[in-house]
Amino acid sequence: MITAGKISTFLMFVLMIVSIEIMMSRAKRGHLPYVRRIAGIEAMEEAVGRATELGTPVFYVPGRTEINTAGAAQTMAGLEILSYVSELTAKYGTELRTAIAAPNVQPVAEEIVRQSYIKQGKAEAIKPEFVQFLSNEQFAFAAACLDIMHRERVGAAIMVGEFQAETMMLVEGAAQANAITICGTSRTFQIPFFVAAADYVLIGEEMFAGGAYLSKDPVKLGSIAAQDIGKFVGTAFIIIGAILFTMGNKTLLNFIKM
Amino acid sequence: MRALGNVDRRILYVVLILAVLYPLIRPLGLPFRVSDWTLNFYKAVDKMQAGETMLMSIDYSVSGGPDVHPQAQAVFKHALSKKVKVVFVAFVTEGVEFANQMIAVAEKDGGKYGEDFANLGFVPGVEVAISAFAQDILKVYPKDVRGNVTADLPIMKGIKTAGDFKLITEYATGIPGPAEWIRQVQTRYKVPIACGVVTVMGPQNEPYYQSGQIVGLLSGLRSAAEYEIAMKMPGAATAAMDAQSMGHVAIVLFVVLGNIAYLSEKGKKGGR
Amino acid sequence: MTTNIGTWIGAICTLAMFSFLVKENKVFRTFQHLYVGVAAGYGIVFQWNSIKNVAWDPLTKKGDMLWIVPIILGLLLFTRFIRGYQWISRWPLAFLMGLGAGLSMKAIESDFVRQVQASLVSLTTLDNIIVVVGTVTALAYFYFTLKPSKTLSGASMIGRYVLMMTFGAAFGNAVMGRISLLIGQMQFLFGDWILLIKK
Amino acid sequence: MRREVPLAIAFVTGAMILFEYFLQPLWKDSKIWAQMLQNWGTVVSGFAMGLAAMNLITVNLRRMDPKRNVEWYNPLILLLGMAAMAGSGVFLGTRSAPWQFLFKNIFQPLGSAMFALMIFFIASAAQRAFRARNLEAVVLLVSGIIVMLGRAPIGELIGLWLPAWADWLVKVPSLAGNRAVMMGAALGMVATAFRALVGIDRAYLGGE
Repeated sequence: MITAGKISTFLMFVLMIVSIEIMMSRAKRGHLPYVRRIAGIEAMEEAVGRATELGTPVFYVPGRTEINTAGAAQTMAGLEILSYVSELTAKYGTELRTAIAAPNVQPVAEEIVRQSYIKQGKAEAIKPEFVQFLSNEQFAFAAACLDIMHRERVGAAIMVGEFQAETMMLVEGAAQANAITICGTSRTFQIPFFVAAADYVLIGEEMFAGGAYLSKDPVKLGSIAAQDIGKFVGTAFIIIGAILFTMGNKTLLNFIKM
Repeated sequence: MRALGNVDRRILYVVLILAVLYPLIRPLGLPFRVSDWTLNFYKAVDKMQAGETMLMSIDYSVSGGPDVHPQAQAVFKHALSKKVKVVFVAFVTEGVEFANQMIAVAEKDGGKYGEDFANLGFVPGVEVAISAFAQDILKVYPKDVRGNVTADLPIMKGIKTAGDFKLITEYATGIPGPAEWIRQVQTRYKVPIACGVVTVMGPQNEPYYQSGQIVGLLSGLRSAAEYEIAMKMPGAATAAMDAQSMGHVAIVLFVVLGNIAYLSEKGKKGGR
Repeated sequence: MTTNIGTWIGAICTLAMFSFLVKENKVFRTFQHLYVGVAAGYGIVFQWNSIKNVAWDPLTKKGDMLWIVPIILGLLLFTRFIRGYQWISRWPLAFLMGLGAGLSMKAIESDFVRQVQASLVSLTTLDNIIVVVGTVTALAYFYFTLKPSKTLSGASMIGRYVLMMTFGAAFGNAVMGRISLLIGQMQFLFGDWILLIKK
Repeated sequence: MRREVPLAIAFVTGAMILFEYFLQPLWKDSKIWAQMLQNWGTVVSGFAMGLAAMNLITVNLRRMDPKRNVEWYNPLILLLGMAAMAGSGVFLGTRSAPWQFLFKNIFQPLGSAMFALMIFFIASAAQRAFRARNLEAVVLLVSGIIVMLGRAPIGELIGLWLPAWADWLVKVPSLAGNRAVMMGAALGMVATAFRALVGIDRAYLGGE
């Protein structure tokens, strides 16, 4: 019934979905999970505040990946955080420059920013510059970002999503423009650049927790708790499985291979 | 000391450029060693028999080309020397041109298009396209880049799905890359896949290498140079290695100087 | 110096981009705008061809009627400019989002289950023990909803060191790749253009 | 209607992809459908390029006002470049001389030049940010330096232990670290994607 070789994956998938459902309905009933501090997330307000004080725009990039591909979840996480950041810029009347690389993210991001401004009663303040498509070509995008960051002297640069080789150019370029930087991605080989050069970093899973954390929405917070269940199961499998394997027992390994 | 920490970044840039340029003009001839990532890639190609067919998927962009193209060149050269047939495809637009360039060189050396190698071209759709390609090559590529009917090419005889290749090699600067090929091809067809990637992607793909999902891994220009050494045909990549060394030394120097300045500054503050 | 026009234009483009290093300047800005424009044109052409080859030709030439669905969905994106009908433009977006969400979830196999599988190794070598302990402790760093305890804090602290080692190594490794790109560019400028490097 | 239809579309599409992935034996044709949906996605995304281009044009027309922008000619150059590339590609084809000229002499060299700039950003970040602030930073720094020296041929001259350490760092601790990041992120992706599929995250759908 289940595709061969995917039985264990399917079970894990079902476990995740069930955990998410359970934890979300628990949260709805008022059992809010404790969520630890995520420094990069808490710095969002500080960053927007700084740009506001300086009278400069906030620069935002929700990654470079299209919403119909396997990297979409990272874009979605970036967009979730954009929703929060744009509410802040609406509230404080700060300029916003969202740089878009994936054509099909453009309408989504526009809609998100529009909603934030409507929510803050600032619909009339929206400008086309708030969400700009720059280029879907990697380095044309990077060059255009450098140009905006320097020309408009952005005070804060927030980049959360899937990035590729351009990361270092974006984050160091922002630092050279004297912007405060908050960056997050799950692409393992880009994280080091953010870690080295950004003021605050969201490492891997932190970026996915970030949107839920910021929204303070109990339902979303519940799904973070489910992620922890998943990690716990993974950890248990690794520890028990490795010990069994060392003793010559391959039960768990064979199970996972199913 | 403080000056060391706040040195104008433009001075760093000039130092870096000179460090790289000097050995390019006057090579130093530093020796280096071949890693097992490269060696296993080399072996995977080397154990192929004359007449067997290998796929080369050229999925790197122009901008990342200098880091990956030399790998593809080295592997292609190796395949030709072993009389292994090579089919090129691309899931990144620019890949087509890179394949054409390599083929043009091989044709000059007497290779026959359509028999020894062929370039099927580019299809859009990234991962989706790879998946479709793996299932039915002729449907995704009814014609090659030169307008020939793919099914009529002698090299395509007996090749219908990705499973019909003896070895698949993938060269990438981003997406698609090893992850996409593993997901769409390796998990369904049990063909060995070997990958060449830009240096940054090397460590990230180590887990796939460890778990055996890819049989060999080339990472950046260094791997291309190693491959040239493994083939005993040193080329341009080998020559660039000296420049590489000097560039690394320059950057390490920047880090060290920055830290000396930082620590002495901190020491002074602590003393007060 | 070479007399090849293409090489000259290429060299000028390269120098214009490199001028950013000295200072963000007028020449860089102009070339950057040119680049973005040309890249946008390039994107338009490729998307155009992709629509034409993938959907339009099979629809009109082979009569594969189903291709009309994505074409209509695609056109619906433009309803966002028609007052009162903006909401329709959410249909194609929802479709794309659904695809992306579905495809993203597949990560649970390659990036989770297969990684667990690869971690089931014999704990008889130091390296294997380090890999297993490192993975588990680094995972501990990512717990968000567990109340801090001694075990968790200890594990996550070790995990942070493992992560820092990982990032440091990846950074070092990246330097190598990026220098090769600079080497490529230097070979172009000083080899192809002013012919200083012998080939 | 306005909210339910898109939610239903998203859910059915995502569910179809997952059904094919996990339960294909239950319905053989699901493979064809899943594949087709993905192809449709490519086509629909193609149309999105139109929207993106419209935004690019709007923003740059606004910037072309000489009274507000002294460098009004830059957006003009952008639009001309776009028109030239798109026009030659659509009307003359990608094999035509004008397209090839723009591609080989402008698009390619600018791309390579930008990418080659990267190392300078790395150099300046290394000097600025790689500071031994605390023990974690020291670990990052030391592991970075070992790999930087060990991976270049020069490392072997300093001592064979250096490349060996570099290899070890890349193969052992990095394997663990990368694996943990990947595993955590995979769970985050599932949760995020799930929330989008069932309509908990629907900012993209707008309000009412």
